[in-house]
Amino acid sequence: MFLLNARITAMREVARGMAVISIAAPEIAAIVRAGQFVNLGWAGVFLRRPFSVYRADGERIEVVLKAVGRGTSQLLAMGPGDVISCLGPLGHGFDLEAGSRTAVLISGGLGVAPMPLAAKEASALGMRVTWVHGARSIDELCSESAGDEVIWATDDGSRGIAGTAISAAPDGDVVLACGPNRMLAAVADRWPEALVAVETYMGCGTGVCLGCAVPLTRGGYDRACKEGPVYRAADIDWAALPSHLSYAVTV
Amino acid sequence: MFLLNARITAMREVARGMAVISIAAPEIAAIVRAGQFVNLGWAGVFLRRPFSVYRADGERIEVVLKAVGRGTSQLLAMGPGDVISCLGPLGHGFDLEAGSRTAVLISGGLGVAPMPLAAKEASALGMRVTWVHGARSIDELCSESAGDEVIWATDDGSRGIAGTAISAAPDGDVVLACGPNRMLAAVADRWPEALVAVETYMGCGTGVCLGCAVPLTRGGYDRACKEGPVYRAADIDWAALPSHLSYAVTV
Amino acid sequence: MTVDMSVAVAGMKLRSPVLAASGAFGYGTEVPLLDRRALGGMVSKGIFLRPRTGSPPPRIVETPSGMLNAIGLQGPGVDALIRDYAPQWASWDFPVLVNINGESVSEYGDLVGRLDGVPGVAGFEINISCPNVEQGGLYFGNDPRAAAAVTEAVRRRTTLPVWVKLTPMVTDIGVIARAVEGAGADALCAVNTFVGMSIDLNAYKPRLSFRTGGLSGPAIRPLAIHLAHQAARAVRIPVIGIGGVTNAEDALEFLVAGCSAVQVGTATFINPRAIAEIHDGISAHLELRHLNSLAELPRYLPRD
Amino acid sequence: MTVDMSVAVAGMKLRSPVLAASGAFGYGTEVPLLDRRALGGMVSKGIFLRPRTGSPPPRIVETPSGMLNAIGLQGPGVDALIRDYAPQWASWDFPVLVNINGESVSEYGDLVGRLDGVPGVAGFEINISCPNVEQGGLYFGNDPRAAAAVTEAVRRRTTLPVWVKLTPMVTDIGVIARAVEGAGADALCAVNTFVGMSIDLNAYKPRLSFRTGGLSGPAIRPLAIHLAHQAARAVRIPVIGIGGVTNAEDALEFLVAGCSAVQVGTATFINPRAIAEIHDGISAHLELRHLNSLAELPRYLPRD
Ligand SMILES: Cc1cc2nc3c(=O)[nH]c(=O)nc-3n(C[C@H](O)[C@H](O)[C@H](O)COP(=O)(O)OP(=O)(O)OC[C@H]3O[C@@H](n4cnc5c(N)ncnc54)[C@H](O)[C@@H]3O)c2cc1C
Ligand SMILES: Cc1cc2nc3c(=O)[nH]c(=O)nc-3n(C[C@H](O)[C@H](O)[C@H](O)COP(=O)(O)OP(=O)(O)OC[C@H]3O[C@@H](n4cnc5c(N)ncnc54)[C@H](O)[C@@H]3O)c2cc1C
Ligand SMILES: Cc1cc2nc3c(=O)[nH]c(=O)nc-3n(C[C@H](O)[C@H](O)[C@H](O)COP(=O)(O)O)c2cc1C
Ligand SMILES: Cc1cc2nc3c(=O)[nH]c(=O)nc-3n(C[C@H](O)[C@H](O)[C@H](O)COP(=O)(O)O)c2cc1C
Ligand code: FES
Ligand code: FES
Repeated sequence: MFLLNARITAMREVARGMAVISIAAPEIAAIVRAGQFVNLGWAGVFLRRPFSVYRADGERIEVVLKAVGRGTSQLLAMGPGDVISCLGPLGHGFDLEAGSRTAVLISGGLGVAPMPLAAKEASALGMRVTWVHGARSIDELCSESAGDEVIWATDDGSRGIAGTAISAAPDGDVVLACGPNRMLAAVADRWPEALVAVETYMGCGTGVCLGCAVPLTRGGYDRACKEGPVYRAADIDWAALPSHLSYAVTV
Repeated sequence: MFLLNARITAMREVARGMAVISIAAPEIAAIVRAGQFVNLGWAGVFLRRPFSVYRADGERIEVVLKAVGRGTSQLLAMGPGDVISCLGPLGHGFDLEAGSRTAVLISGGLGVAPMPLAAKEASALGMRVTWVHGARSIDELCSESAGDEVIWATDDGSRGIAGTAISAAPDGDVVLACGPNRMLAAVADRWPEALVAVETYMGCGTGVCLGCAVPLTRGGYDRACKEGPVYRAADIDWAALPSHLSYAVTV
Repeated sequence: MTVDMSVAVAGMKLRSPVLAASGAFGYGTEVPLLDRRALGGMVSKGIFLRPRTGSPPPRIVETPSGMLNAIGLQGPGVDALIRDYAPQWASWDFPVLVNINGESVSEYGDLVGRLDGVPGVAGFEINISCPNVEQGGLYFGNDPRAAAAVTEAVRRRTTLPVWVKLTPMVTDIGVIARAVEGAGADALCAVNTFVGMSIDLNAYKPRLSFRTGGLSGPAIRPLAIHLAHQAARAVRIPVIGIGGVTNAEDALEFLVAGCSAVQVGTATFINPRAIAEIHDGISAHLELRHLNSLAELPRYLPRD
Repeated sequence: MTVDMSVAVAGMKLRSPVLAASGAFGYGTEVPLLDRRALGGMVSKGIFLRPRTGSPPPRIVETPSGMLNAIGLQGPGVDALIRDYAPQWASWDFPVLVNINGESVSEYGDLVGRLDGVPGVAGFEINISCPNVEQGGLYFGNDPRAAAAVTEAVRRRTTLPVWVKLTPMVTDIGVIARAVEGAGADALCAVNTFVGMSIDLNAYKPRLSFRTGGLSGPAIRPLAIHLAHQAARAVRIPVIGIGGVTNAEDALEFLVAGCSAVQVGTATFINPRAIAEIHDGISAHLELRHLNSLAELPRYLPRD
């Protein structure tokens, strides 16, 4: 885990109001795994804000976001040259094991966030990667993708299949999903073994505050920032997991 | 009184660490009088910060400052194009009456702040203006001046007379002074009729909170933001006025 | 559609649930840039029977998301208030309540007796919660018997609305709230400032000359919402929420938590247009939710 | 010159006055980037006799300069603590105190009885001030008799240091402080979080599932300094200041106000290096003032 004062190096729009920010954080870029996140801090917010790592190369990591509140608005108002505090990599990402032949990645809205790294890791393990991208409409669909096959699904049919990403998704040896907690609950119904990345409120991001409680089907709570944010879908007590978080509701 | 979202248009250094900021605030520039102040607010501070108006032309006002704390440091880190909230003009400035022949302006350190406007108003009333500039050393002496005669005084003798601005100052029909409260107390000893601009903590700047209490020789308190910040020197109970404020201690 | 923003607080009809808090508007005579249409009412700066000089400076310290003040209830006394301010209030189109202070139970009663019937005085906010005076103030606010005694003394002297302003510095605000309700208060105002201290690391002593001050501003908002909510759950009379309201969302939190109205103090120092913006923001929220009036706003006030 | 930063708190020698607060470091086993040399000691996350699941999410809300938490004292219970954590603590070069919780006076005593003598357990911080549990916690903290009873029950079971952590939610913290001192506490920790509430304007109900939470962070600092100062004035035993310490200046304010040491909680969530920076900043301050040791720092503690 590293704590860096990291410079924003670039910013690009990938959907209406959705942007990718590049951050110079070589130490983190070198070791981050798909599904892990960074906890970003800057003067305008009190608590840090967690963001999945979207891409990583030798020097930089990327995060993708939309303005859903005060913090994300402030972050989007920054630009190349601005410095933010970057803590990471954090959490337990997608555990992909060699041996599977096909991987299906399902993302709703901002749930694209961990997918480029996941596609890369799955490909490296020899899997054929199908990424199903869902959003409300074509404007809100992230324009970037990865993998061997890409399927689009929009609620209003403005691009790809009309319907949800779940209904549009084929089966696969491994299914990975990220998006609104409500969508993940539906993933859990169809693919109990799917690996899903959940959202919770976070205090510390490092496992010490117990703020990020994820209710488990076996009872009790896990820490999204430590045991998670990636879980086996069937392990989560979806009814007890708040589904109103912003990241979560922004399909 | 106006409340404006005002753009910073320029910034220049006038002594070591001392800068003048120009702000586009035409409504205020049009009516501000010498000794009045503006109360500036921006995202990084909770309360607004009061600053004397240094100069004013048709469109812009200027303030001069040094970094003495969090707020002033933030302000100095801003630049042209940044927008700040500007409330003013506030307070009761120097009441200059026609009929006096000579005006002596005495400033210590940042106490230069109200003087350019004061020099202009005194000149307009036909007075001969002598401005005595004091500071610890030549580096801290504001490089700008106004008036018919300028006298420099530094504690270490690195420019002008070695000694305080007070010891260097001639007598005049009217004496105006601004600087550390301790210096103003000395002014009051020599020229009880001098008009002096004092510093206090301020809550509102508009006369409603009673936070800016100035202890009076006749007992009780005035509001620096309303009856002041300019007072007849003999009217202030100097022993009861805090002399540790930052503006005040930065000679 | 225009939303009906009016609210009746114990019989006093207010055109807006947004009021000016005591100490943040002086006597209302020099409030800059105030958009009066938005103002439901004003509570004047705290007054004693006799003039008071207040505390020596420094009286103010900034703190994270808040400020400490120790003004010490500087004021001209009741005679000057009746002479200089009440006549102006009489011509205004919103009610002005006078914030009442005393060093003894009888002083509170006498002060209200003097002001009852004076044109311009629409009601009283009884301050039993000022942390910044040596005598009176907080002492009456943190003992249910003393709080009730003050309320009764005042109640006997007037038929105008009597609001009692509670201190947060108590173990159980519900106990004080019920005591004051039982003694005849028409409404409760929750809360006054919290006692705080800040240390000057050059002088190694408190920054404020009074040593301590009252904390106000957004820093205290979550605490104030909780206390106003607890007070509202404890009594049947209306509760007016106070503490750290800076925008419409903040005000709505108090209203949803069971308050009939809110008062705004410190926020107006920073944004002299705060009252109008809060008023308009509440109205916009109601409109967005297709609510025709403030009365239709859902409340969260379990009585268990 | 190196400054002597050590301090003895009721006989327990600490190498630094900067401690890790309960709930902000878990059991100390996964504290990221911690510079241990700066740490005077650690208080573990609050523990009950039996395992506890804690509160449902959401458990956290950000507020102006602070946060509300309602964790609900999730924890593995004393057996797991003795098995999994105490052995690790035994090898560390700073003392670990266990934050003790109970639903009854006897439970507090029993828990300390179980932990007394366990290698790695250097002392106890008795939590009579947690706002986030239905039973116990705050109930014991706001009644001087109950507070004394818990302290006595614990005192009888151990000769290790017993620190008692006070709640700010009381009318007079001095009364509780004296009661606890009389019952045998070695030191006081002031303060725990303040109860607060935040309302979700979409759902029109509290944001936290537990309805209320404890406010921590810089927002409460001026209040915490005042309360720690009041406690220090009321008793002869050491007081450890807690609440909103984020940097060396904040810590120094508590120390000047009469505290022997400070604990740091929330700030470490934002800056995992906070403890070391605070330690080094205090040392630099002392050096700048030509003070050779922390003991020479001037204090402001009038006993009137
Ligand atoms: C592991 C993880 C990975 C995430 N990855 C991404 C990502 O890649 N891209 C993205 O856009 N968003 C991501 N989020 C969500 C993102 O962290 C929140 O949207 C962001 O914190 C909102 O901040 P805000 O200041 O704009 O919102 P605020 O105005 O503070 O609040 C609005 C909403 O933001 C959420 N929120 C606020 N504070 C926190 C917090 N401390 N922790 C979690 N949620 C909070 C809540 O839902 C709240 O209702 C992720 C969250 C988690 C837990
Ligand atoms: C009428 C008036 C005119 C002023 N004109 C100028 C000027 O032209 N140029 C200039 O550099 N300074 C001026 N000052 C002083 C200036 O306002 C303070 O130096 C500034 O507020 C410090 O802010 P800070 O955030 O940097 O300091 P902080 O870090 O907040 O505190 C450091 C010190 O700043 C002072 N201070 C902080 N807040 C306030 C406040 N709300 N009101 C008053 N003082 C405060 C205190 O002395 C405090 O000890 C003036 C003050 C007054 C009252
Ligand atoms: C400078 C100042 C002066 C105050 N004076 C009084 C007063 O005279 N009487 C009173 O009851 N409350 C007084 N208060 C308390 C406010 O009315 C209000 O209860 C408190 O500030 C919390 O609200 P806020 O956070 O919106 O400011 C004062 C507050 C401030 C900041
Ligand atoms: C997430 C969280 C969990 C906490 N858990 C405990 C606890 O288990 N026992 C306890 O006595 N205090 C607990 N506290 C209170 C802190 O120890 C501390 O008293 C309080 O947070 C104020 O300090 P701070 O502002 O530095 O955080 C907790 C605080 C937070 C923020
Ligand atoms: S966010 Fe603190 S434990 Fe997960
Ligand atoms: S600063 Fe508020 S009255 Fe002067």
